[in-house]
Amino acid sequence: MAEFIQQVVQGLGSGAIYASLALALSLIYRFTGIVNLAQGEMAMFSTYIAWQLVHAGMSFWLALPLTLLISFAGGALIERIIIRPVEGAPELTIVIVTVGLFVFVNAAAGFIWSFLIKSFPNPFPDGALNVGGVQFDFGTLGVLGVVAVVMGVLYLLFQYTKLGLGMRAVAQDPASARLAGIRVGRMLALGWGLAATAGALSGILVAPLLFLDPNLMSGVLIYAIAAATLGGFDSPIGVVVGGLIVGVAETLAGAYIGFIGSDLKIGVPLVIIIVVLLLRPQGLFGRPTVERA
Amino acid sequence: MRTTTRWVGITLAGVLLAAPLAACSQRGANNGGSEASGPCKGQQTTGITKTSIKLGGTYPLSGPASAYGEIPKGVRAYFDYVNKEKGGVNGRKIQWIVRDDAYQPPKSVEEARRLVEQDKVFALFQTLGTPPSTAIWDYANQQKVPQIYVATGASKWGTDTKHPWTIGWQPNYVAESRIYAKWLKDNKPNAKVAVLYQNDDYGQDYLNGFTKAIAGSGVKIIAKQSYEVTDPSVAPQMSKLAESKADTFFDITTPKFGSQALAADAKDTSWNPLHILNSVSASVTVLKPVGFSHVQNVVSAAYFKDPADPQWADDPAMKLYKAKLKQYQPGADPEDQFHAYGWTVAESLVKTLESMKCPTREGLRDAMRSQHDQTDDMLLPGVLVNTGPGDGFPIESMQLERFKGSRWHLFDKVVDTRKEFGPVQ
Amino acid sequence: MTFLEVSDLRAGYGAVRVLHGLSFSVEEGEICAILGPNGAGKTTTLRALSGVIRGRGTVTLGGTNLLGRSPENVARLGVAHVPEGRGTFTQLTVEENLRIGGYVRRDADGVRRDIDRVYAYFPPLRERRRQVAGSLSGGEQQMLAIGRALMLRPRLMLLDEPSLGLAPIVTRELFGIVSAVNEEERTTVVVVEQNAHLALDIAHQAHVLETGHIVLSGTAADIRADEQVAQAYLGYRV
Amino acid sequence: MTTGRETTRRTAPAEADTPYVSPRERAARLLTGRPARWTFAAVLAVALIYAPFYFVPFRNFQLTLVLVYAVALLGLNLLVGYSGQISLGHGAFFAIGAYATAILMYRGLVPYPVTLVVAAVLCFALGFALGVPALRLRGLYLAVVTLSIGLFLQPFLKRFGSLTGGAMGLTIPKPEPPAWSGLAPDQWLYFLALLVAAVTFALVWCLMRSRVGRALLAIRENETAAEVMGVRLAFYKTFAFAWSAMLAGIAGAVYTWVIGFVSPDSFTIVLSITLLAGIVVGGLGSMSGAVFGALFVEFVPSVSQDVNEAAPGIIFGLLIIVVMFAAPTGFAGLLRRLLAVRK
Repeated sequence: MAEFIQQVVQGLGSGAIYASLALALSLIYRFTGIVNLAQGEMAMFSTYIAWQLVHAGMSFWLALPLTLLISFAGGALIERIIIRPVEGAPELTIVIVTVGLFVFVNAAAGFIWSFLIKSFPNPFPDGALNVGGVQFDFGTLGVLGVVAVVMGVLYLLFQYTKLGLGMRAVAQDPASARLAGIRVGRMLALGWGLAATAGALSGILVAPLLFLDPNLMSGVLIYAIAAATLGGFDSPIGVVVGGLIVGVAETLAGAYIGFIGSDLKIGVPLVIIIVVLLLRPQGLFGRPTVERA
Repeated sequence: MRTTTRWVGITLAGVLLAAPLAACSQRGANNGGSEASGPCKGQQTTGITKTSIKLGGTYPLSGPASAYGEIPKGVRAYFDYVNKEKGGVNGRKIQWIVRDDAYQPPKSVEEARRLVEQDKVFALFQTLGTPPSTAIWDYANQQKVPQIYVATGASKWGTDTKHPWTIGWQPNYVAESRIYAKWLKDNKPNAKVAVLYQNDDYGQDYLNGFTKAIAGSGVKIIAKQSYEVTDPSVAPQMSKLAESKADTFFDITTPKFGSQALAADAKDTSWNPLHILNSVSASVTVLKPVGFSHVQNVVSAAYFKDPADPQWADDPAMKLYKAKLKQYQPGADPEDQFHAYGWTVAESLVKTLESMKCPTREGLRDAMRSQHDQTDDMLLPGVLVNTGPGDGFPIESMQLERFKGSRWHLFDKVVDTRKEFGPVQ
Repeated sequence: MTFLEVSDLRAGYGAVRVLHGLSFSVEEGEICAILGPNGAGKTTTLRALSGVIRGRGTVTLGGTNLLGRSPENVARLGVAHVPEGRGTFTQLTVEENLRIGGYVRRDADGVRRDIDRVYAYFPPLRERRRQVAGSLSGGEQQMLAIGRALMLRPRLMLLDEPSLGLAPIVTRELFGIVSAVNEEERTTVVVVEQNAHLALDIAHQAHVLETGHIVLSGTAADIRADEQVAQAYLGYRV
Repeated sequence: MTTGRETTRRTAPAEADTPYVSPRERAARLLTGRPARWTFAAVLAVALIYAPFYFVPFRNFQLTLVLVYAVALLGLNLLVGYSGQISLGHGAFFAIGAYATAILMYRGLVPYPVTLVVAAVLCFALGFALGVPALRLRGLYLAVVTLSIGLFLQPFLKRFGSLTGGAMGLTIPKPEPPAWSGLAPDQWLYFLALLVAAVTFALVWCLMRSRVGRALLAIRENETAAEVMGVRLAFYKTFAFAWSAMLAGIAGAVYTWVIGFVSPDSFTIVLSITLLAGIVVGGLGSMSGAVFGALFVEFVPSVSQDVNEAAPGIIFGLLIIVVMFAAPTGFAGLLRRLLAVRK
């Protein structure tokens, strides 16, 4: 039985990783209705910035806030320079711009910091908590904790602050928001900045476990998208729950279902998503869009 | 259907018009290669002149596998060194064109065709990856262009007989598995082995080699887990393997996943198997991020000197490599095993070029297939390059090494797997 | 100095020119109605005023120029534009819609007071304050749109066809409230309407628009009396 | 009370200016007039037929790949451009077509032209089967499902090694030119690809002018409106899905003839994303979009490599962004705007 729980814990660990990036993805989706395929690479780039600061001798606890600030500015800048010019264009055009950004950032990181694997300081203590034969690795617990905190902060920000209300309004109807005097451009830049910050945090959380290299996040991105789709893109809680479900389901299927094994386990999130989307197109926690003709 | 008839009309008109124009075409003008005269009569000399040799290679400079795009820097450093300080090979300066195939076989074929037909290279040197090289070898052999020292350890480069123009270089994965199998049979006759392998040609070649080599012995594989290159982490597989409580762990991973596996093994205090790490991930640059204290007593095998390993710090060949790399490729990090790999394979090529009887493609093909105890400064002492009529594997000997403190310690002696186990089937 | 001065206003969509030089003015505290058939350029006029589309010519509000500003900046000058289709935030609750109306204001308690004031004007909104705005009826959404505009404490309110899709009694009630707001808070209102009859009831002066030109201007009474307007828009023979 | 202003009446001034035609417009009218279009088509046909005799085999190989990608993008365009359904798994059908042909040719079961038909039928069936659940999904969700199918295919191919050759892949003999043609192998492959491309483009060209095409366009513009007017959404959307899968399968089959080697690593997610980027860059919703997209997919990566050998990815990424800035609706859209003739 302990082994089963160990696998579930392992699944939660993977799920937390997917959820951390999915939070950043859901942030941008809420504003612009598009999935930023370059979110993972932006997170990876921020992680390299943090690594560079720590490598230059700065303490981790100083480098962390500084990196988050830089990532925020970088995210806002990307929105202003790369996304704004195609703002009115069809949705797919913007998605392809993010594909271009993906390729660019990945290659740039490889060019600047090379492809050698880099270790990343782990803010959480090594070792694990051993409860009844089941090992709860501190790193994983740390990731789960931070993801829960970020989820809570985002939920509070969106539901209970004026800024959050403004963001939600811009997300739904930018034209009408403008007529109420909301500076939509600034809000979008703010949204991208926040998403970049959440992405940076995800990268910094994940790097100690996956080791830092330019392809740190490319594997995580696909699972994060699956998690957000499952949980419902427009709900921070849904996204995290979606991530955990994908992680646990995938790990258990890989471990226990013989036919699937560890190579076909990518099929598990796929099946879950198809089933959920056929039953609830807006995802588990997403709100159905109310359309009154 | 009125519209289709109109289209047919147009294409017919086109064909009639096109036929007479076929005569004057760029095509006929320049596809004739040049031939040699004298003793090497009739052999191809495209891409080679008295003073120059033009070579071409394909690497994944972009895309998910772009980590391997570092290798050309090591190769170029050696060629620049030979061209500038040794006057080239027998007086011929080496020009080496690198094309990016992003590890996509269709792109590899396209770039290989560009190198052969447009750039008119003398030979293809280093096409990286088994799928890309497999996509190219039919074309290379049909065009009778040497595809020398492909950058993959798949065993098929040596076992295949239908592609005389293509040859591998580094020890093949089956040979390396055999060394580990032999060592286990000798030292841990009833070892229970757990295997983590990458689910592609590279991983399966290792696994098949190891499975064949331990057949009929006390050593048994009791757990196997594969991972995909697109997986974010191998931690789930490692925790599954830990359940098997195997006393030996055979780790067939590429660098990033190697570090993850080493870290997962160290973190799981309840499972401390003998960790055998395949040579692809055996560079100190893979172990250092995990922390030296966590990787004590890991066993691997090597055939060339690891630049990140302090034991070779004052080795003359290593000093030369590090100096020349800094001089000709300033940005390149000398500790990166890919740079050292590139430098070493370039050295082997130059030695093979020097040993050519005829300065022709056929000459190179014959030279690469008949090498006797050719040494190479960056190879481990005792590792020699040998090929012959029945032996398509240039390097087949490696030496085991154990990681202690902050470096690898070679132990036992260099094992020539051909002598030890006979040819690879 | 007139409150809102519009002279030679030209506007259009890309190559299509809609407004061919409008000129009219509105005094402070006045309700001005702009009438005209479909496609006359009524909505375009409001959009040009609020900066949603680029207008040429000159438009001044209390002396400051409006043209060339982005909608956000025009709104921050105290111009509340209730757009065609009402611009309701369907996924936000009624109260959240109102809070968005007062988004730019700094005085939090003032905003709270104004919300109660809007509920006073539009009682149905108070009952449905927690409800998602998308589920409101057409009339309620129109009330919400006007309420949201009021939250800005606007100096000028631009209403785009409030009667669209509403039953006549609901529109009449709505116009009554607009007139009451105008009197109590001296808010200048420019209302664009096809339902000329109701609009003229509350308007002080009116202009009749036809294919991008003002063809008739005057006080509401004069316009109502003018037989050509009566025939064309009010639907009965004088 | 209002001031006693006089009711004034003004009549609309008559538009006096005679229609002035700018030189650019005159040139545009000339270029898109009916006679011009035929001469352009004829010249294009001549060029396409003459090309393999003119170019070095290497260039022919590139042009052949452009034709293969054009057919694949034609299929994707049918799905994304015409019926507005986003697919990130188009590479999967391309792979299925390629593998079907490779397996049949590897075992020498049927002459190679037949393998094209088998690939087409197989992909049509799979596309239709996938089209049914896809009905319930729209936009992002459909993209995610198709993305995962693409991801799932790779390990699936490796798993059934006995059939698919597993991770090592399959090498097959390329179709040889018949003796009577006197063509070189690369020319023969080029003409095979050209024939397939011509037939598929003609088919889709007719399709788009038929009732089906109009229904698809209606769906793209406004699904609810189309449905209200009696367009059977379910049928047409699955139809578009099946056709796009079939075209991808056909392209995959020709790919196998041209390359002669298939392996699971040849058909990664990168292929699906590149195809989608290609059709968006080329121009959604237009036949020429597929051709421009194919040219982009084939030539831009090698161009970006010439510009910066160390990190071609940097240039390729920038190029995608710049092209999207310059032509948000793709090259075809840009061309149409440049040649726009104001009626």
